[in-house]
Amino acid sequence: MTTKGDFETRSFSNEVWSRMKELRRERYKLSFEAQTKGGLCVTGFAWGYLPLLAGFGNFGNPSPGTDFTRIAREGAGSEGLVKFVNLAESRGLYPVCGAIAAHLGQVFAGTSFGGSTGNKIMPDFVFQPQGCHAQYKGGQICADLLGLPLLVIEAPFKNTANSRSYLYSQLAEAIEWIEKHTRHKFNDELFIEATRHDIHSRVMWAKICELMKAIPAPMSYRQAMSLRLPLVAYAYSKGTAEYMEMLYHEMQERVKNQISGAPFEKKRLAHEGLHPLYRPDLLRWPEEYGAAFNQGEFMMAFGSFRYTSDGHRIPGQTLEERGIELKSREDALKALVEQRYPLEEENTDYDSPEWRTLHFLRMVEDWHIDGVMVHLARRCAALCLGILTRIQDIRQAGIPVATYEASEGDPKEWNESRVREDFDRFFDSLGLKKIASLDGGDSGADE
Amino acid sequence: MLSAGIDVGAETTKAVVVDDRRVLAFSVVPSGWETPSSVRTAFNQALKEAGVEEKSITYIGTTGMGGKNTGLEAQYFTDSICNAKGALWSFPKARTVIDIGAEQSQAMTLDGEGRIVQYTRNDQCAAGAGAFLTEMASILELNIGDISRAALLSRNKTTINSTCTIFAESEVISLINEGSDKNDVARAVCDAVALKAAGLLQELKIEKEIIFIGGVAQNAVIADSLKSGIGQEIIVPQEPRLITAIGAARAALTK
Amino acid sequence: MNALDKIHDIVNSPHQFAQDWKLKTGGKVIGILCSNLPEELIYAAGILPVRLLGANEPENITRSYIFQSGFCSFARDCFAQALQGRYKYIDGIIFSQCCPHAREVFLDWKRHVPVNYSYEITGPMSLQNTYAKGYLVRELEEFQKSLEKWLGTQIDKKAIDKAIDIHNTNRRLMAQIYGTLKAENSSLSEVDLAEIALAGMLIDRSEHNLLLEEILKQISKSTGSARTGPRLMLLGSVNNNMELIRFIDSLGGRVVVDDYCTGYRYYQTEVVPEENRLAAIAGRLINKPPCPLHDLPERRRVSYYAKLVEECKVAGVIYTMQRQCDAHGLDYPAVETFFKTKGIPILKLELDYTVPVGQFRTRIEAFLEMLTAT
Amino acid sequence: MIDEIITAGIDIGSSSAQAVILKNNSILSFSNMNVGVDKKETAANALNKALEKTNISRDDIKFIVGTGYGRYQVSFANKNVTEITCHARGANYFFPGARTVLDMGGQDCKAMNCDEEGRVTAFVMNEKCAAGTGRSMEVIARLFGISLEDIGPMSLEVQEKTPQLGSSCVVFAKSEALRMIRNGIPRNIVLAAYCDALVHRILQLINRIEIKEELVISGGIAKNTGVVKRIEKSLGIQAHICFEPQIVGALGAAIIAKKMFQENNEKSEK
Repeated sequence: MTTKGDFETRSFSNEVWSRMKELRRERYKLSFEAQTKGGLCVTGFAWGYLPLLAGFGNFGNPSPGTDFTRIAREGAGSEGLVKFVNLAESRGLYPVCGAIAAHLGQVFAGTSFGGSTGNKIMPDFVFQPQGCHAQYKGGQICADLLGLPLLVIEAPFKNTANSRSYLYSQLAEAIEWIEKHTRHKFNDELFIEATRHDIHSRVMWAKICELMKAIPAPMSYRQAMSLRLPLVAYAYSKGTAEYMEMLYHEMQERVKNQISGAPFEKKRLAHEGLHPLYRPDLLRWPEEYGAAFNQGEFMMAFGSFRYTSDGHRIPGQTLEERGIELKSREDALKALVEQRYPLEEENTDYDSPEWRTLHFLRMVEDWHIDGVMVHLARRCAALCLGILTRIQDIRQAGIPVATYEASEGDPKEWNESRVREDFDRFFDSLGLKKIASLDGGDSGADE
Repeated sequence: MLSAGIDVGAETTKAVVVDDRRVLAFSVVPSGWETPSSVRTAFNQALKEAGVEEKSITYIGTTGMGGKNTGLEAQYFTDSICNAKGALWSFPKARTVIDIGAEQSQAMTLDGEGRIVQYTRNDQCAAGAGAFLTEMASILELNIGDISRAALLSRNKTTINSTCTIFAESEVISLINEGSDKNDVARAVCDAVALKAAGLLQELKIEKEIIFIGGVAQNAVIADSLKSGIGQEIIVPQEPRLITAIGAARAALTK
Repeated sequence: MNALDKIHDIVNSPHQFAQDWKLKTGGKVIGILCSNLPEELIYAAGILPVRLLGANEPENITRSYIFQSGFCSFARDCFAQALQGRYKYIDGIIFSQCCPHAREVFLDWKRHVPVNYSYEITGPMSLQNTYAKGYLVRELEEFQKSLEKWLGTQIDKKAIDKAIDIHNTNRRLMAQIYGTLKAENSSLSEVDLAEIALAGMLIDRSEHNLLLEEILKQISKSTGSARTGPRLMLLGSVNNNMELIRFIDSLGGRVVVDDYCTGYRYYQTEVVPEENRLAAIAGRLINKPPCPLHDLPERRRVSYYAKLVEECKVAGVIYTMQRQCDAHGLDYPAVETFFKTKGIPILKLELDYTVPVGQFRTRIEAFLEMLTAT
Repeated sequence: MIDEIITAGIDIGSSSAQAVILKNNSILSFSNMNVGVDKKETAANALNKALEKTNISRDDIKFIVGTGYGRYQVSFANKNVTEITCHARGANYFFPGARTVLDMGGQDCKAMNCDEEGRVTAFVMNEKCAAGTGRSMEVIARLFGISLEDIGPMSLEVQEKTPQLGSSCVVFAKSEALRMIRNGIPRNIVLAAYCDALVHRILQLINRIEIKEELVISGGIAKNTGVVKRIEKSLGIQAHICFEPQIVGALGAAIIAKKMFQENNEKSEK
């Protein structure tokens, strides 16, 4: 950015960045070394209930393909990523979810699990908690390809006593399943620890998101995507729990001192849906027009939120705050289950279009959002569900909303000029004028 | 004060010269692959028509997919803004605009000042866009202008199932081979486009007056079928292709 | 009017029977969005369950603003029927855990086409799960309570037993009907068969039973002319498009069996009576051949296919996939490998609202030419 | 068994039509022309043009098979067979070692495996949204005012990496090319980009069957050296191309016509 902004921007402290990178490295190393140190190595799509695995000590958790972040670094149209997607398609995986195709393509190619680096590892089994149905089946295909046993955990939509006991007994059974299939011993202490940290990290992220209500918002959406990384698959670690505390306090500082994530906030925008992971720079495009992405369902993802009866989103509470002490395996299991099915929300159908809309509108209110940009991900069945209905409601509520079309994982669906046009039109209609152009694309990530 | 607007579309480049009240002259030329030269040709033609000197033009606004590098000293505006401004200037009561060009279909609603309130556009598929119409016309061995004339002669209703241009093609061919009347097929093609456009409008909370612009709006049958599709009156300007260019001229002026 | 003609009429005016039934009985009609439902329970409550289907009309009739372009064409088509008011007669709608697109239809239906009763049974995803049955039974208990509350009456055990009996009989008869196609000279065409199967989802099962018995009587008497042409199995996404089967037939292929949830699979597996009626019903839902979404961690579909291939002497497989059906899209590689290793050729077709004749003709003809070594 | 059998194959594609007259196992003559307005008429013309070059009359032809996208328009054919089966058979005639055949028409692209007798053992056709890819070449050629044959050489001048085309519909091919030109990308690079994109899709397709040597490329696309060279490069296989790749389908049809004629006789003799 060349022009002087309305707000002072400042990078996050080195402590924060270096801690984040450390954790990322740590987790990455674990993926490749845990096994050699007698630990488990587990793969799969979606990252729920990992504390369970932590109960078996340090474990590696490489993603079936390379991580999404790696997909990000591959960049749009990059030979590599396109090659993988094509390979998956040539094996008959078409037309299916682009991200899953991108991941499985790498398993087909044998480049995942260190295949490309030479020191190939073979996970002990595929752990597939219920994400979207594509992840669910993707985990199965992955298990087929690698000839590994598959362990699935499902969590029905409804928040009911029945769902709770269903999930509870599955998790309890999963422990025995793993012991049986891997001959590794489960350690209740480690499990309890991990559960505490996991819940803590997620609650802290929710609190961090809440600080984004401040004007100016202390963090940019793009920064959030980077700073959140440890949460994605490492939330259960002590390190991450502490890191989240650290980040939270720095956020508070920034709010106090009016430090902004973006130089301007002429318009505060929400980004709906998972952005194209190979083009994270897109999250900064609004900055060229003096606007900034502030919130979005995906930004909140991995955080532990609760809903008030009138639809406002508030951070959940840590176990300490709730005065709960985990004494046994059962306590920890119960805590994990209640993360998924908060007791105070029992029998509320938060998945209904009505609630989804209300929650969204409340977010727009609470986070002072002026406009919404929606990514209609081609070939994504899950994230786009109900999105058009929601867009209707957002329009009806008189909030400017626009859409762009690409794919979260398949760069072949990326058409830069079209997407640019869609963004420009939107900014134009918001009365924004181009004031600068980003120096060197994605530098805002501060990575 | 005089201003000019130039809209560089996928198929054609349009230029208009306007003063504070009316359009003095316009021209439409095919978009070549050297935007500056086709822009130049269009611009010169319009100037000649208007009988004015280039230097007497105070402002130039450009828009459209090639509008960013026209080689002219001009300001660029996105087509949506131009559609809004152009429509409102030509029809002060305009509150909804639907624009179907060669490739892009977009719909928007406006407030009294011509600000865009709601906006939507077609997805990454040629179905329902002008390109679809062109392809179909060529299979029916009609030139694009005659397709509506043919459709008007249609007596029996038939439908095209696939809106994928390529497969609609083979469908049209088999329809013809099965002895369907060419005019009926032409009608079906028009209806398919209109239905797609209606779908687009249904995404918005539309208000009167509804202005139908873009190259496809020249097709009376589509306009008519769209009318019945949404059950509301729609207005088609005399020269629906020009509204965006006019908007560009106005946008430049009002800056 | 003979039974086959009746079947034909039912399929060609799918809404007629239910509407007449309502007038006649004054009973309630409920639309169901998946084949994995406790129909016995619904039936026992005196309700007529009808399967919600598309009409295979051009996609334009679906208002684009509710589902985006990448949306399952079947779900879209199905919902289009509601938007056009063709399902005005249904009193309620019931959904059970299946694909997210069908679920979205359920959610949007309630919103855009209000009905006075709706219920979602979040059945288990992985039917192989140790606790799946117990969980499902409890879900069914909740469902029964909700039904009874809505109707203001109790559903008694006798009624459930009767319903179970009618449905089991129905499944047995359907198995016999399908069985006749194993013969070279069955007087039933595959189109008849598909229509018979579809009709069962649109009318009262006890009446369906009567028709089936009559049809079985007829075909036991008459034998059709011996038919040549490769024996095909159809499988893939939900598909009620008779046009496809008629088309394949017109090109000289013979569909002898299918695995559609709108076809043979719908009639698979009988309820094994237990003291706890709901457990008995749940047992069937757990044990019937699964749809891809429910078929994990173990792949049980393929062993079921092996059985069908064996029984029906299948020479080739046509895998029809609704556009954007991730469930079947992601299962394709495994299924393809399975049939390839068995030396059975498989052809994958991307279905849309309508059968794109121009697009399919060459593919299917070439496939048949390959099977007949032209 | 009759000693001398004359049969014919007629291939009506979306843009070009061919006829081949076969005497026993040798090509008596063939014709290759553009498809006219009336496909029925085109079929007749193709056959007549082939007949002109011979001393035989229409009645000497015992059996005619129509093939190609417009096969149902060959009103006088005794039978219709898909281009997939015919191309495999025709390829086998020229190259008995052919096990993989690639044919790209105006609307669809097909890849097939075949056995030593040219019978198809597996085949794939392009996915929905990849339809018409072949035609994008014609679109671009027309846009640039060059012939399809020129595309190859021009595209092969290009060494550097070409810009990637969006996977959007072929209907947008023209404007996508224009976009590139407008961004100052030279023509030969645009052509190269289109060849790359086309090859890209062909490879995706061909990868879904077994790529067994020998590989034969037939149909109009075989005349585009820009595409052929790229395919050979990325597969690491030399492709066979016969002297007139466009007649392969019609030839296959003629061969099948002979087989069918013989089978019919055997039946009638019984």
